[in-house]
Amino acid sequence: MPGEITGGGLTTVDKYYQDYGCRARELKKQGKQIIGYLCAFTPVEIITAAGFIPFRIKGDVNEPITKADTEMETIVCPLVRSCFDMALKGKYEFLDGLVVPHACDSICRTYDIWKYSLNLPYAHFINMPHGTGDASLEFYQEVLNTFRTSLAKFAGKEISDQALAEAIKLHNQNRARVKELYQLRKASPPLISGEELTKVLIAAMSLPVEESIEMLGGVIDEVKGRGALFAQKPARIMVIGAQVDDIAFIKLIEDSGAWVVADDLCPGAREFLASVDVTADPIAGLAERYLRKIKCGRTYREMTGNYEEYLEDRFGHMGRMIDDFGVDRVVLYIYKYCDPYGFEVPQIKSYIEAKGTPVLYLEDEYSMSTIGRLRTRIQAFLELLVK
Amino acid sequence: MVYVAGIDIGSAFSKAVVMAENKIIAYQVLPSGGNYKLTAEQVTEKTLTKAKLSLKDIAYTVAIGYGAASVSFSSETASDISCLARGVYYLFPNARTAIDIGGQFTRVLKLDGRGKATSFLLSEKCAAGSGRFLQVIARVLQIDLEDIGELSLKSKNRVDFNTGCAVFAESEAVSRVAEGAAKEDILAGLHRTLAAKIQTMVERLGIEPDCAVVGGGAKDIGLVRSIEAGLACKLLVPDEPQIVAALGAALLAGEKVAKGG
Amino acid sequence: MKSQYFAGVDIGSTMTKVVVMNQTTLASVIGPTGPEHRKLANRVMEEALAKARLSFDEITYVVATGYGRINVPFADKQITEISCHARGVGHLLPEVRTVIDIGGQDSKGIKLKEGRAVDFVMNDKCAAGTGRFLEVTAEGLGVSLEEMGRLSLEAENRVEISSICTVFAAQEVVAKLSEGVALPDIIAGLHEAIAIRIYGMVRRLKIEREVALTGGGAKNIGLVKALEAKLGFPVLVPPEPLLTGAIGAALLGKDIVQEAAEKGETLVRSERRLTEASIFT
Amino acid sequence: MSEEKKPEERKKRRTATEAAAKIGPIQKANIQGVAQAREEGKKVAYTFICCCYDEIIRAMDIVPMWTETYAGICGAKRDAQRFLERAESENFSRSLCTYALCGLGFDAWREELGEMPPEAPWGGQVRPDMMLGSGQMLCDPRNKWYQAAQHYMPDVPIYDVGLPWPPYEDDYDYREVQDYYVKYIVKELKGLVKFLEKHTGKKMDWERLSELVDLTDKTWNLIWEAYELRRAVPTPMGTGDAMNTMVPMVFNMGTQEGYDYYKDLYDELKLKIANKEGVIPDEKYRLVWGGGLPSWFALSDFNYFNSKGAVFPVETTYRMIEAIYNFDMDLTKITDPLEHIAWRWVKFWTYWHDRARKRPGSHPDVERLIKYIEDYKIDGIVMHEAFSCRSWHVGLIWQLNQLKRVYRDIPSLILESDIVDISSYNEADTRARIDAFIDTLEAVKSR
Ligand SMILES: Nc1ncnc2c1ncn2[C@@H]1O[C@H](COP(=O)(O)OP(=O)(O)O)[C@@H](O)[C@H]1O
Ligand SMILES: Nc1ncnc2c1ncn2[C@@H]1O[C@H](COP(=O)(O)OP(=O)(O)O)[C@@H](O)[C@H]1O
Ligand code: SF4
Ligand code: SF4
Ligand code: SF4
Repeated sequence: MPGEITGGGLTTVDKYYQDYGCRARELKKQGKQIIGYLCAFTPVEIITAAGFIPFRIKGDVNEPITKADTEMETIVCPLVRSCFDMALKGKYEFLDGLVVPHACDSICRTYDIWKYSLNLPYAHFINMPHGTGDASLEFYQEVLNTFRTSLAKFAGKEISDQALAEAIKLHNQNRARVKELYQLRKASPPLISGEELTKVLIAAMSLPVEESIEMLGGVIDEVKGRGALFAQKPARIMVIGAQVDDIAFIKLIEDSGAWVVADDLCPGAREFLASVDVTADPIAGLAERYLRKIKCGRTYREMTGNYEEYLEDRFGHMGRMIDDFGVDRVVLYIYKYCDPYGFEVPQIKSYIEAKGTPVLYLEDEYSMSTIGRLRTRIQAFLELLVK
Repeated sequence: MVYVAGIDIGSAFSKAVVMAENKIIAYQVLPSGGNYKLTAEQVTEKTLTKAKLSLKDIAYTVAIGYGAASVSFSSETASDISCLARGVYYLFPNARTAIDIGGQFTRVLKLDGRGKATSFLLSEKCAAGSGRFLQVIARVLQIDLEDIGELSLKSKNRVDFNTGCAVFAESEAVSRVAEGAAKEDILAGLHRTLAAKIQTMVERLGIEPDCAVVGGGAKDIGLVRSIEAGLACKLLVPDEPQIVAALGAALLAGEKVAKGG
Repeated sequence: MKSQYFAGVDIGSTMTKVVVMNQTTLASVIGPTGPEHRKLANRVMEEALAKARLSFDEITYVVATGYGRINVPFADKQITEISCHARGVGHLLPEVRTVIDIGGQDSKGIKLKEGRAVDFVMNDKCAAGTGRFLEVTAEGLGVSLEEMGRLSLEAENRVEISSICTVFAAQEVVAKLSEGVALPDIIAGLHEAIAIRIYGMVRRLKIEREVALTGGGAKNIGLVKALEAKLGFPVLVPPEPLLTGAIGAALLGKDIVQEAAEKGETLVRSERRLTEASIFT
Repeated sequence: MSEEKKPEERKKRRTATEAAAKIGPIQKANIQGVAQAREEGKKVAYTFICCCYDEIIRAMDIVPMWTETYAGICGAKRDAQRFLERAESENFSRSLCTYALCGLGFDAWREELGEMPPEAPWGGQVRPDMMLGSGQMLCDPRNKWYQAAQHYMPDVPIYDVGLPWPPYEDDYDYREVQDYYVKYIVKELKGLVKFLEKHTGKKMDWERLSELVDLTDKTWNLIWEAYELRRAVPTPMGTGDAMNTMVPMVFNMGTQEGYDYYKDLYDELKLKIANKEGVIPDEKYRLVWGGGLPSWFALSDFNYFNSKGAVFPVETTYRMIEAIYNFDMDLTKITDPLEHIAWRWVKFWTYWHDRARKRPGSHPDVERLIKYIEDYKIDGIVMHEAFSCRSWHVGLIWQLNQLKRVYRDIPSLILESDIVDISSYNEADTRARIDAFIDTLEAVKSR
């Protein structure tokens, strides 16, 4: 009985997914303070260590963007626009603060709009550098310390090294659970569907880390317990892209006769598979993870060696995942106006194709209205001749 | 008496208004058809006949609209926006916001309370955001443009469109009907799509009461209600919303004459 | 073994096409998908069967494709237009490496290898750049679709169409006509406008020769010429470009049956009963 | 494969100043000089404007190939479409920066042919020996573009300089963080020097660098003084011209020619003011170009504004300088050239912070607008939203909203098009908007 599993299994996930933010709303009523954030580059450990609950702001593909367009240009990543739209429409009225990292132009250029329009008690921009060299790392540590000081001021108390170490431990534990869940995708057919997994990860973004750990544990137990539930499908898909915060697209692929078994997405592998090293100064471990370990188009990786080696350094993790998870086709799914990924399309595509895996590149707009259009493309892609 | 005229050769309809001493003497609306020059002559002639005047009685004529340049007999051409502002002010002096739903664009204006626009926005160059969308759908549903508003109000079960393109929406509407959807439900879906676009424009400019809605699209009560629901405010609709810009042009002509132009 | 028959049903946004084949095409029917006909794919099928003098029970496998493929209750399988056009062209014109299909509601480019699709691009968002663009503007000009191609070849001084939107372009050309611009010059401008859009899209595929044009757009010689000018070389057009998808569908059905036979699998088939189809779920 | 035929060149636009008219030839020489220099064995680098490295590359005799300009020139010549389409067919989204797309399309084509694409404007964009990108808050294409270009030129190395600046925040002052920003930038610039030394086999002449840094300081001050002259009524120079006169400011910094150019401009403006010679004799409306890069193919829209009695004495776009002596620190005391460059950078980007802090709810960008409105006696604001560049074009609506909240309502117009992609532009439509805006200006003025 799923309902009886402590910490809740997929039923709980469903609840948190369907009514995104319902738990935060409850916690707020109990006097907790919630800090909203955008993007996987927000060092949530610092927020947790300060005694706040980090809450990832999500858009809504079902809701046409209206209010946001009155304050923000439409030449911005539609996901960011949708997130802002939901915030303006009062979906996240429980937030006490907002933290925005320097991720991409769409996020960076709209920070002021967010800050002034939502007018929350706290707002902070984490000016993360682009490079990954030693100078950049050092600078980034300073930037993190500025954030730490600023947030401590808002909290009215120091954020001690010990509290940080504690938070890091928790978030690592959370990531370890996600990794365990990913293992269940390796089976053929997978033990957990792409749709389910996406839901789990989205639900997790809305919870305090302790509760997320518990929920993930429940899901793992349930999935393991139910055993091989799914039928074989002819294709195993990996989705690569920036952000997917809704199941619609994943479901579309799975409804078209394939399993989604791997990803390089946010939330997803990109966000969860790297953990923070335990270092004497916890900030050092954090800086290392966010700047160097997470591989994302927003970060500029310096070239060492020749071009092939460089591509391997940038995209090798995708190639390895394709092998490890038995992926036979890749969908490259990118929103219009996304600069970090938009510029990488030819390189990612040719890198993966060179490995013998076909790639479907889709540019999308973050709206349910495009689903019908995408369906034909995905079906045709699945029908393509594979050597 | 000094007679002046305002002529608005729109993308969809042509309108002419003749005024004297700040009062409307006669007006006429005709579909624009293909030949703007000819339409301009026809609409003017019809109006003049109504007013029992001839062209030489008109002291000053201001032409505006898509085909303004085709009005060979005009004294000058002017900007649509400023004429709209004048026209709205004449009818509703208290209006501070005006929405004009025309055949090619939707325009939203901010008004200063003295007959001038202080800022404005125009819709994109896609028919799915303009009044033309209404015509397209009315035609395929074989309903008179005049009737779509009333009919859409009867909708109980709105049908939302799968496409954002006015052309594809046309075929979608047809198939929906073939599959048994009620025409009023399709119209209601159409109105929702258009109203959402218009609403965003209005909010972007910042709405201030009173808000008037003019242009041919304002004749569509279903659309007007849909916009009202979205904006949560009541809209002022003139008796003859389509001639407002032409009326403004005539007012401008009047000003010119008064200045001795 | 008794002879096997395959049917391909292509329910396009504009035209419904059906072919019945064994080794060769036995019968084909092209009918409008027009509003009242949309759900009548079964009628077109009936007509094709009658032509081929076959009963529905005798058809081994039915594949549906096209915009309305999803809801053809009597099909055994649904396959996208992309695979079907590729298969059809691979059969009809084996030397082709790139297909440009211009249909009523979408246009697409397909890359072929060994007679099958390996890559594709597609536009179905905005009517500009699809066959519908020409339909709408032709209607505005009062010219039949069939005449458009021929007329455009008479152009001496092609005009530029500035509106991208199909609806406004239709209006623009009417105005141009009334200004006295010659009809062929306008039509050539329309063909140029759509060719630019289609060429730009298909180029993403790294066009390789030979190139085939399929779909209704290929029936328009003006459009063919405009695209050839962009490509810089001549294209191939199947004898009846409208049928390409339906032929491909029938052939894919045949492939499926053959493969199943080789593997010794039994195929699941729908009940052989002709019922109405619908476009929307 | 046949390509779109080259459109005819448009006839020359009328400028108000001699200085602006001189820019065409200067720019042409800039671009054609690259090919020449390359033949002479000099090293060519792809470069971005506003990346702090002007003096450094000049001191190292690196020849800059300004890639944004090249795209801008293709745009101005109305010959960018074929390169944009090329990039699109390479699977780059049309929603990305069209400078980058134009450049990438050009590179892809040039590398495929092994020579310049047919009839490339002004001889073409020369294949570089290296590419100098940048990580900063200005835009992502600054590091993604060159990385993407390696797809076509895998052998060309990149150096990416980290150049952040302190954001404007409520919870701390930039002075609390500026030291570590400067420290970082200095390290990044040192890395750049090392990189250049490695790839040129030459050593940096630090003395020469110091001289060029001084020269740049002097040039900044001179430009500021020359531009401030435009406050005069009637204004002697408008934004249309400034879109030309900005060329040395962004492409020829750290050169004597750059300095001399502004000396001439200064003198010319002085003279015009003495003669009461304005862009137009009878100014009805003074406008600020309040944001956005211009549509390079439609600069004549500025002349259209002029024909309606409107002038632009000032713009925020391409005013990439402030008077050094107005900074809150004495820069002359910083003698290390790299440190000097770093401080100048940080001070430039934080220049308006203090003013903003004094007005609750304000923001540096808004403060700059307010100051210009007051100093230049401005009646209205015109902005341009270019769809493909988020950097300069997101936040315009918000700035206007904010301006209204903290200052006052002032007529504004946002034009929508692009910097390079002409298919987004419709002249009749744009001019109709301008007409209507002029009407609103009149309405407000006559109140
Ligand atoms: N009676 C009516 N009911 C509903 N809509 C109408 C009616 N008459 C005109 N319209 C709408 O108004 C539009 C034309 O408005 P109009 O202001 O005349 O535009 P334009 O000036 O561009 O010709 C048409 O596209 C149509 O959608
Ligand atoms: N005889 C013809 N001459 C020119 N164009 C034609 C002709 N017949 C059809 N077309 C064009 O073909 C399109 C329909 O093509 P088709 O491939 O059947 O599309 P779909 O599969 O979407 O129905 C129409 O939009 C029209 O432009
Ligand atoms: S999807 Fe791209 S543009 Fe959007 S937030 Fe993510 S990185 Fe930025
Ligand atoms: S989407 Fe449809 S209505 Fe919009 S521009 Fe394209 S053809 Fe016109
Ligand atoms: S600032 Fe804008 S136009 Fe310039 S390179 Fe960056 S994105 Fe492109």
